[in-house]
Amino acid sequence: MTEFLDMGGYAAFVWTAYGLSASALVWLLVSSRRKLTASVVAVDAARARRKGDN
Amino acid sequence: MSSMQTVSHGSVFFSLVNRDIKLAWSQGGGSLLAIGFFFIAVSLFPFGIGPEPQVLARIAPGVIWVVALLSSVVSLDRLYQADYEDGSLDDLALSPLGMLGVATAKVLAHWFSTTLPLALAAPALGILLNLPDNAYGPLVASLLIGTPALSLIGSVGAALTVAVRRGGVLMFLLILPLYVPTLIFGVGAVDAAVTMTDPLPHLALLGATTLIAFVVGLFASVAALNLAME
Amino acid sequence: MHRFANPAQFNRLADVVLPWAIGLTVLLSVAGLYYALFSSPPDYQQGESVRVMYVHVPAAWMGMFVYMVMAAASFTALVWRHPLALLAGKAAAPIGAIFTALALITGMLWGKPMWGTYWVWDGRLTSVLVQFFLYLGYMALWQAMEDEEKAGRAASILALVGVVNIPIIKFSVDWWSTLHQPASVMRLDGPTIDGAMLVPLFLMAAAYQAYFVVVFLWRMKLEINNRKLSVMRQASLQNTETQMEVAG
Amino acid sequence: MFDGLGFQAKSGDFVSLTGKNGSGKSTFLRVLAGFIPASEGAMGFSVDGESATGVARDSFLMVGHMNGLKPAFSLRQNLQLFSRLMTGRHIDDDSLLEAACTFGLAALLDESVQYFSSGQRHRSALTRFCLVPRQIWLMDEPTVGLDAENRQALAGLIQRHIACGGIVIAATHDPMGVSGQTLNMDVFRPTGNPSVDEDWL
Repeated sequence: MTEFLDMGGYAAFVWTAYGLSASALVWLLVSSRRKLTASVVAVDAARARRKGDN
Repeated sequence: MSSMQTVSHGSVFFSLVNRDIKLAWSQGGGSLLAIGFFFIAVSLFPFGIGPEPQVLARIAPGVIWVVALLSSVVSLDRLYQADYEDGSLDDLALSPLGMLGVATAKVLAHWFSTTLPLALAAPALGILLNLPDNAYGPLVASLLIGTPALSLIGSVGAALTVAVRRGGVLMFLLILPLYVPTLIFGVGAVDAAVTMTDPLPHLALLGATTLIAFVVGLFASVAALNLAME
Repeated sequence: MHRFANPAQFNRLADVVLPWAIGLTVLLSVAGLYYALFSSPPDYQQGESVRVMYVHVPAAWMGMFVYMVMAAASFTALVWRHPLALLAGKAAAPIGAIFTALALITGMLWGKPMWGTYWVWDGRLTSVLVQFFLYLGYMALWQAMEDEEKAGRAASILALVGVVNIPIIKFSVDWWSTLHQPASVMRLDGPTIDGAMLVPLFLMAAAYQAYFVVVFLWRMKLEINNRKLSVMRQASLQNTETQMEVAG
Repeated sequence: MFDGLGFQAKSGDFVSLTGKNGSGKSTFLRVLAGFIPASEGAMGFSVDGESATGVARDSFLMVGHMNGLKPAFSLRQNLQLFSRLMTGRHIDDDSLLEAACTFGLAALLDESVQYFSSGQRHRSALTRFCLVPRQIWLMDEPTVGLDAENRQALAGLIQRHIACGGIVIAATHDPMGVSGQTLNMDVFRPTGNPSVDEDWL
C-alpha cells in the first residue's frame, strides 16, 4: 500500500495535483449548490411578500 | 428647408479626425501623457536591470515594445469617455458618418496623435538601451505596422468601458491579453534583425494581425458604443 | 419569447437533465480515478508522474470548451437579445476560469518533476495562461457596471472578440515557443501516449464534462433566481410609488 | 417604461411631451433618435406620401441635458466644428454671427467655452438649431435655465422652423409658447402591473 502511496517518488506532485483539483471542484460544486438553495428560499419569500401586498 | 444638400462624408470624416488630433494634443489631451509615460517607463529598466550594455541590448526590443503597448492603453481610456461625458457622442451618432465612420475616425486620430509618435520616438529609446545599430530600422518598421492594432483593439476596450467609472484600470485587464500576438510578432521582427536573420516573415505576420484587428476592432467598438448609448 | 427564453421552461428541462448528469458525474469520476490511479501503466520515462496528466489535460480541454460555450451564449444573447443566453455566459465563466486555473496548476505540478522548474514557457501552457486572463476580463466586466443587462452585453462583446482572437493567440504563442524552444525540452504530453493511457484520459474528460453540466445548470438556476429577485424588487418599488401617488 | 404609445407628427407640427420625472420623456426622445431600439412596436415614416422604410439618422437633430461643447475650444470653433461634423461644410462668419445672436452669444464667440456659465453653455447648445438644416428637432427640456428673453427667442426659432415644414418634439415641464400637439407621457404608464416580463416574476 505504501508503495502505491509513494507513486514512484512523485507522491508530492501526483497527490497535490489530484488533491487540489478535487478540492477546487468540490468547493465550486458545494458553493454553487448552497447559493442556489439560498436563492430559492429568497425567491419564495419575495413571492410570498408580493402575494401579501396586492 | 428640408432639402438635404449632398453631404460630403470625406470632409465630415476628416474634420472629426482633425478635431480629435487637436484635442489629443491640447492641454487636456492624452498623447503627451502617453509619450511621457513611454519615455519614463523605458528609462526605468536600466535602474532595475543594471547598466551593462550587453544585457540592455539583449532586452531592448522587448522592453520598447511592451512599454509601447502600455503607453497606448494609458491614453486610450479617454478615447470615447470624454465625448460620452460631455454629450458629443450623441451628436456624433447623429452625424452622417454613422457609428462605424465615427469609430474609424477616432481610431485613426488616436493612432496618428498617440501611437504613431510612440513609433517615431522609439529610436531615441533604442539609444538609451544600447540597441544594436541594425535593429533601428526593423524596430520602427515593426512599430509602424503594429501600432494600428494597438489603437484598434484598444478602441474596443475603450468602447466597452465607456460607461464605467475608473474604467482605465479595467482596460488593461481587458486588452492586454489581446495584444499578445502583436507583441510576439513585433518583437520577433526586431530580434530577427538583431540576429541577422530575415525579419520579413515576422513583419508579414504582424501585418496580418493588424488587418484582423481592423475588422474585429471596428465592428466590436461600434457594437459596444451602440450598447453604451442605449 | 421564443421557446427557450422562458425561465420556467428552462428550469423544467434542467430538472430532467440534472439527476442523469449527477449520476454520470459520480460514475465517471469513480471509473476515471480508478483507471487513472490504479490500472493504467506508468510512463517508461516519466514514471508515475504521468498520472498528473489525467487531471491536467481534461482541465485544459474544459477551459477551452467552456470559453466556447460562453462565446456561443454571448452570440445568442447579442444577436437575438436572449436573456437566458446572457445569464448562461455569466453562469459558465467561473467554472471555465476554475478549470483553466486547475490546468495551470496541474501543468506546473507536472512540469516540476520533468524539467525541475514549476513554470515552463511551453506553447500550450502559455496559451492557457492568456486564456485565464480572458476569463478574468470577462468576469470583471460583468461587475463593472450597475446596470447588469448592459454589463452582460458588454462582456458578451468581449467574449466574442476573445473567441476570435484565441486561435491567433494560440498560433502566435506556439510560433513564439518554437522560436525560443531549446531543443531538449520534451513536449508536455510526452512523445507518444500509450493506448492504455487513453482510457483514463477520456474517462476523466467525460467526468469533467458531466461535472460541468451539473454545476452549469445549478448556476443557471441561481442566476435566474437572482434575476427574478431583482425584477421583483424593481416591481415592488414601482408598486409602492404608484400606491403613494394614489394615496397622495 | 411606457407602452401603448402611438402618435403621429407631420411636417409643420410641434409636439410637446409632458409628464412627471421618470415618465420616459427623455427615453422616448432617444428612441425617436434611434439610440434605443424600442422593445416592441415600430416607428413609421412617410416621405411625401409613400412610406419610407426609415428616415436616415441625419435628418434628426437633438439637444439633451449635456451640451456637447469642448472646453478646449472657443465658442466659434465649437460651432464651426459642429457644423462641419454634421454637414461637412464650413460656415461663413456672418451667418455664424447671426446664429450666435439668436441667443445673445455674439459677444462670447471668441471666448473659450471653459469659462461659460451653465446657462451660456445651454444657449450655445441651442444655437446648433440655427446652424444645421435638419427637419426633425428633438429637444429635452430646452427651456431649463433660459430667461424670458431667450425663451421668446427659442419659441420664435421653433415657430420659424415648423412654418417651413419642420417637426419639433420637445420634452418640457413649462409651456413653450408654441401652439401644437401635447402628449402626456403619464397616460402611457404601463397599466396594471409594472412593465415587466411575466416570466421573471
